[in-house]
Amino acid sequence: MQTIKQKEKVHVDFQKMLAPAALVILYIFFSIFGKNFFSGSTLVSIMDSTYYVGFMAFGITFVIITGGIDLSIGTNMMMSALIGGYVYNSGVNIWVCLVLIIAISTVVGCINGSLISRLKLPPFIATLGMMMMTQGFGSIITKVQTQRFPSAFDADGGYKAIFYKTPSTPLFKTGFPSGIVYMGIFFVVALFLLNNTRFGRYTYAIGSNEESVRLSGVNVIKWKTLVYTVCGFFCGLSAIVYASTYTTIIPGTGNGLEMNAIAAVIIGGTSMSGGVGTMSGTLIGAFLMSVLKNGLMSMGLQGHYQTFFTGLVVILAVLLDIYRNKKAAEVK
Amino acid sequence: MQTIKQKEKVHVDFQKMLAPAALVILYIFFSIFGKNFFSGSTLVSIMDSTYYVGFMAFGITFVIITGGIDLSIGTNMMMSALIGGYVYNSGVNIWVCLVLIIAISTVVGCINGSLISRLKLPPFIATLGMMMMTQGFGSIITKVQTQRFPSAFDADGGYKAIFYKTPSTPLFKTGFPSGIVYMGIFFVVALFLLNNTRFGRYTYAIGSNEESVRLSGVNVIKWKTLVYTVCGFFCGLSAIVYASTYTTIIPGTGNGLEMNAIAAVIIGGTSMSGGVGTMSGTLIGAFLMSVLKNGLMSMGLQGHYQTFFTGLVVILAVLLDIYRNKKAAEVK
Amino acid sequence: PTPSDGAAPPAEPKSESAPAENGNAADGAYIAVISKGFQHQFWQVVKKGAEQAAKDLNVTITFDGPPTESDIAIQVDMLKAAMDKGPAAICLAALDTESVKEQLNDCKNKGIPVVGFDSGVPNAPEGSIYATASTDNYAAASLAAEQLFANADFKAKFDAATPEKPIAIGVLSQDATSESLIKRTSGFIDKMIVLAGEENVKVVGHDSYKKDAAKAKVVITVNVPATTAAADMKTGAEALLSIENLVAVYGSNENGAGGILAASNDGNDFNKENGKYKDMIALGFDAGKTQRVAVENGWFLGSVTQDPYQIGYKAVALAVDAINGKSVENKIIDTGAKWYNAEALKDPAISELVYE
Amino acid sequence: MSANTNSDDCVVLKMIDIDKRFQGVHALKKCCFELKKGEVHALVGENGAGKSTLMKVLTGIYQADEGKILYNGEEVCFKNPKEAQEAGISIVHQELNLMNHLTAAQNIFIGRESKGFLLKDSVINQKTQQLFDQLKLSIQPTDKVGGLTVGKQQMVEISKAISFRSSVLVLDEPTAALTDAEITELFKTMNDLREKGVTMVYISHRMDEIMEIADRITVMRDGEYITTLDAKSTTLDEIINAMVGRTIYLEPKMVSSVAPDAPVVLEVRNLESKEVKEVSFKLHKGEILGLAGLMGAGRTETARLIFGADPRKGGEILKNGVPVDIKTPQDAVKAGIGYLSEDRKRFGLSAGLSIADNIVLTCLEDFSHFGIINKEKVKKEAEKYVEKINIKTPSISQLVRKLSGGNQQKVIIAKWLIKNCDVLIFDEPTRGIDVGAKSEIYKLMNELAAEGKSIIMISSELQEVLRMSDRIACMCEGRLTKILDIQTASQELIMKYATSRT
Ligand SMILES: Nc1ncnc2c1ncn2[C@@H]1O[C@H](COP(=O)(O)OP(=O)(O)OP(=O)(O)O)[C@@H](O)[C@H]1O
Ligand SMILES: Nc1ncnc2c1ncn2[C@@H]1O[C@H](COP(=O)(O)OP(=O)(O)OP(=O)(O)O)[C@@H](O)[C@H]1O
Ligand SMILES: [Mg+2]
Ligand SMILES: [Mg+2]
Repeated sequence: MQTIKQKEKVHVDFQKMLAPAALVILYIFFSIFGKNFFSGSTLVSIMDSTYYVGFMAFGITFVIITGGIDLSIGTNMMMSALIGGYVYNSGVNIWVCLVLIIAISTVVGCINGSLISRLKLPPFIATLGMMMMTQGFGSIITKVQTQRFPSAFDADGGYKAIFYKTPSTPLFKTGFPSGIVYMGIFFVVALFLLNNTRFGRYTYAIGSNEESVRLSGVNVIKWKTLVYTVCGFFCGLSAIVYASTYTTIIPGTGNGLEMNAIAAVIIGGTSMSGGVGTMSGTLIGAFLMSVLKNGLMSMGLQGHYQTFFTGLVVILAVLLDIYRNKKAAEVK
Repeated sequence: MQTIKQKEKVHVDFQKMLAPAALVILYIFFSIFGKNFFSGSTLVSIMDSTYYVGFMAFGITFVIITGGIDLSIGTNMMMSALIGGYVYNSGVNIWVCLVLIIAISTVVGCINGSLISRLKLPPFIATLGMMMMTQGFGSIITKVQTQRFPSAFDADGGYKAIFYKTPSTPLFKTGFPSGIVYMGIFFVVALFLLNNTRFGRYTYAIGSNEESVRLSGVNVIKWKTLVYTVCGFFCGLSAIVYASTYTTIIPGTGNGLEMNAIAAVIIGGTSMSGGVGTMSGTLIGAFLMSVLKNGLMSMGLQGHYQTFFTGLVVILAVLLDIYRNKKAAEVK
Repeated sequence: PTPSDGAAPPAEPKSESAPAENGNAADGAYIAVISKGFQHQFWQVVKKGAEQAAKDLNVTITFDGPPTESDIAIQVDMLKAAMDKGPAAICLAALDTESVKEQLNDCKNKGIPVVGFDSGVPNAPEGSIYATASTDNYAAASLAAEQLFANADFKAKFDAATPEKPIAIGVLSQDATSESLIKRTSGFIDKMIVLAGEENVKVVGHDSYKKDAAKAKVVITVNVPATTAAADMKTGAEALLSIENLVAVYGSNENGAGGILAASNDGNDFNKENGKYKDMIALGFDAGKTQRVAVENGWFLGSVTQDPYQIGYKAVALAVDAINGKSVENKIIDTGAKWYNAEALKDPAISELVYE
Repeated sequence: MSANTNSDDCVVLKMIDIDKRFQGVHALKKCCFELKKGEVHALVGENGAGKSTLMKVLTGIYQADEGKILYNGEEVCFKNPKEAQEAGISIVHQELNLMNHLTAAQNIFIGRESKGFLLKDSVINQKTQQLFDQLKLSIQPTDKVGGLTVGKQQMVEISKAISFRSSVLVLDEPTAALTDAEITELFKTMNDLREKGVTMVYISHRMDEIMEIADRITVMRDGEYITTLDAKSTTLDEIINAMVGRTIYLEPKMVSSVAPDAPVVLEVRNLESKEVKEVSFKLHKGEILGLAGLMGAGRTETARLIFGADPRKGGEILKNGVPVDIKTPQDAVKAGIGYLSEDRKRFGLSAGLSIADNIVLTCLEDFSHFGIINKEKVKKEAEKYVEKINIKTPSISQLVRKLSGGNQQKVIIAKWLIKNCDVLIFDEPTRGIDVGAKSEIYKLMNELAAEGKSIIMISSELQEVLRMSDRIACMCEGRLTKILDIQTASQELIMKYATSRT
């Protein structure tokens, strides 16, 4: 008994180490072969491009652990940012708009959750429909006009110091990347939610066997709705960091982003069939994709190589996972 | 027993009638309220914009009936067209290029199938990876150059007469829309494949209970690979009609199109959980989306309304389906 | 300066101002060129011009751009990655100025000169842009309106039109978000309003361009399709072509003209003898093979071309100037635009501008 | 018996020293098995003894790690079920393995549709009809399998196996979902086949069936071959001893242990739904009420109605004399009612979670403050229950998936014990559980009743009902036909009321 337990532990550790190891190896690889890759400014660029995908990925990690999917995260995020920007541009205080952004995306998440848990729509279909609807709705509200958030030099630009980057400081000449703090805080929140709360426990339980949870007297409809709502909330956080980082929001965009977030979750080892997954895996998955993106650019390979290699990494990550589990089973 | 059976029959007929009825109602609605909607040229436009989505939808219907998904159809289609165009522009005969297009997309389908059936990757993940890879690969091969196919009046433009539109004839001043014949033929092929062959039977059977099919001594790996291969083949057909209709193929595009095809399949009543679905439902779903698109335009509503309403229709279609089945179950 | 006189790359007059021998500082320097796109022929010619300039002036460049013209985040990330590589200068065609303001500021702080090209970086913060090589899109688009108004067929229909029975003009615009497309659409519309008289023109369709007139003889409909995908552009064009009393249709960039071409059997339907739309006048912007053929055959009345080669060439040349510390008097270098029709294409000077 | 007349020289099949390991489980240890032509050979053993695995090795679903199989004197090694079928060996699996969206005929002839690529459904429909006629089944070949009752589905599976006209037919617990009538028909068919010289392997946990149909009995324990007995000359005790190697808890109940004045804890009046008609009964404190009936009598449905798992059309539920409005399972749990479903895997467990997480799932709110879980408290309580009801596991963080069936069932019981419900509904608590684990669960139920909890026990095994219940409610076609006292109840009486169709 003792030996079996030990072996299992080694196996788990190995599993946990693989994604971080891949991240480190990639980083070293690009540091050697990329142009000027090993530098503070590249590191900041990597973080910058991780933020908004990262928040969406945190949110959808809950959903995927329940065995569901949310295709609407990208367009939900963009729509909230669009409407927020629209309201801001019609003269409302920027902080009110940021709160509004979160409110909108949370409501969309809640609608998704209700369609799925209460009206029993399959998640793929409900969120596919919602993806199209949010994309269209953002355009309708803004009359297909690009929305601009205040930039750092504008009077209202102060919010960027919190969500993206502080003004220039003696230590950080181009400003301290405060976005990493913002993301760090909500990573811890997500981690805590998933591992230490009833919400998190029910998330895993529903993913493992929903009917058994229902027959245990748990209000599955409520908790499942909440899972999608939390996912929507994280889309709102993502929308804020997106607005801070990129300032300009274009109507009709956002679809396709969900696939990046899902790819990060998958690379992080969360299973699409539910019940299994970690938040730290997702974080690493998101960073891995950013390192890949910035690294390939530093090697002079254009955007499409990044698309290609991300696809390859997704497939390899899961193949490795399958192979590893098989191997581990054989050893036992 | 007798009465139950009869009721069931009425129910099935009702179910079969709903999607066509919705199509007809929408068409009449737009004919009344749309500007110049009820005309031969609009009808041709509707057909034109159905072709390429239709072929993809036919292909993915097989996949969805097995309970799988193929996210790579849009990018696979574009990549095949891109490479075909690239080879054409480097001087190869157009017909050879068309065959090449089909070959490429079929191979991609086959790779998808092998990843899924042989290496046991979940379909969502395998085809998500493949979606990114094909998109990137098309750009890499063509060096991100737009590829142009010969237009109708070029020396090589003759192929358009078969796949898209004939030159002007006495009866059809703007040319006979031969694309509808091309699509019609392959609709019948798809219909026949699904309903009258062992391939079709195994498609349903795998979607219903894969393990049972395997235990019955059927080579599930082979047939499942074949399902994705056939889906790839239909992407090739789609690529040809796309090239004929739009002449210009832009690298880096194609993702997002899969969602239109999937929406058509869902509107057509095929279940995402496998085992259930019809080819004619898919055909109607594809036309319904085109009618919606052209109809909203004719009412002066711009593109983003179309996105919104397509999403709404997807959700309503499935809600109705759920409600109807519940109702029918109660009657029984 | 007329754009046609500099069409042949080696004879580029501006390059005299940056000869390699007195520009040692720039020798072998690395310049990052970030465009708005990559896939269209237009950008390929820009790239060709930039590469030729790099060769002539002995610098190295990388040329990159986002997959579509709405991928702002991707362009910003590209710009950041380019800055991280420590280039001597950056050439930038911004999708949206606001989104890159901070990066421009960083460039300024780091001392990396930025040169705008194509639509440039309009409204950039003071001093962050060294110079811009671009087309005056607003003026270029008004060329199309002038040509349409000068057309005899159109004039006859315009004169015959009444507020009760107005004539219609369709405008297909790829999107309503990028500066250059807004200029090209509004340049056309505004010129039309000036020519036809303010009281005679009403603009409908898209909210950005809406204009009401009580007794309009001309109704301009602007259509912005759902996405920039070819299929949606075609549907948008078809919607325009089915408007009652439509006399003319204008596509405000290569993709817009492409939509009209796709909806008209590659332009054949505008065939003046027996085409389905033989009474309609089609106008485009930019070039590309199909469009060129349509113009050559007289199916399209004509089109406006920019000089993408010069845009690319001058952008890099300006960047080299910036590295060498030269000062420029004129911050905006117009690379020119020309109207071309079947007649004009016979002139090699113009024909060269119209890429395939 | 034909099997006994020419005994030794007619060995059709011999499995010698078969060894098979799964991840960490040594499922078969040098196991042997022998079949003679034309016999019905019962294979018995506790849960997890390796019966199904042995048969799966035989039919090519698994490959043996070691050992050899001699079939008609030649060594064979089937790589897949198809090869076995072609050689004349087919199997009816323990779990239903049908394609619900396909018709009966399409299910039966899956993989054998036609030689070519095109289908001819009329041919297979005709063949299927013949098959059904032979088995006296009232199923249409064109019926969608998903719409059939579980019993009929099982018969479709059996028809499918028979349709191969195999010389060896393996039936792995075929009767688990059949009605008595169907079992009778099945046994008739098996006798017919035996006459035709077909050799059959019959796996079941129901000893009475085995005594009725089998010629010889092979007993397995822990993956090992124990012995082969002749059915005619052995006793039940002998078999059970061989199976478990220990005596078990078998005392039947003679008198009700409930005090006559015990208060009524639960009362249902006129429960109505699609499957249930006007069901009313009372449940007293400390009572075990057996719910007997044939498959599909509506017992599970009644339980699910009380528990709020399915929508109720009419009727009232009173808890301690007060009407309670139960619409969802959480209402029922709030009212102190717990339900252990008949299908552990589908409804009972979150197999991917640990034992501790499963145990506390019903009352997570008691282990958390403002939604934050007190992990220490969870650990302590879970360990307490693991010890109390003797769940065999290395640790409470073990995934439930890795436990054996009996231990899984105990986890479910622990789940409801921790919730401290005073009414517990056990639906088929011992289905598919071996004799040893069964007796432990019986003991547990009696202890619970003694503590003052009230239990409704649904069971299809009459002996079990008679052994455990204080009163027995009989159901037939959705109606509650009779409530019997334990003193008066007998197998015959129960069957009478379980079949008193209106
Ligand atoms: N696919 C598998 N993977 C891992 N372990 C398995 C697998 N199949 C069976 N086992 C294990 O092998 C052992 C024998 O199982 P088997 O199903 O053969 O028992 P059985 O005698 O048929 O029991 P039951 O009466 O419950 O059907 C058990 O411990 C079981 O957990
Ligand atoms: N999910 C379902 N869908 C359709 N019919 C069902 C369903 N569940 C049960 N039934 C049917 O309802 C009737 C009552 O079934 P129920 O399960 O309550 O019977 P039971 O007495 O508990 O029998 P069992 O021993 O099979 O559990 C049966 O005819 C059964 O086939
Ligand atoms: Mg078994
Ligand atoms: Mg039951």
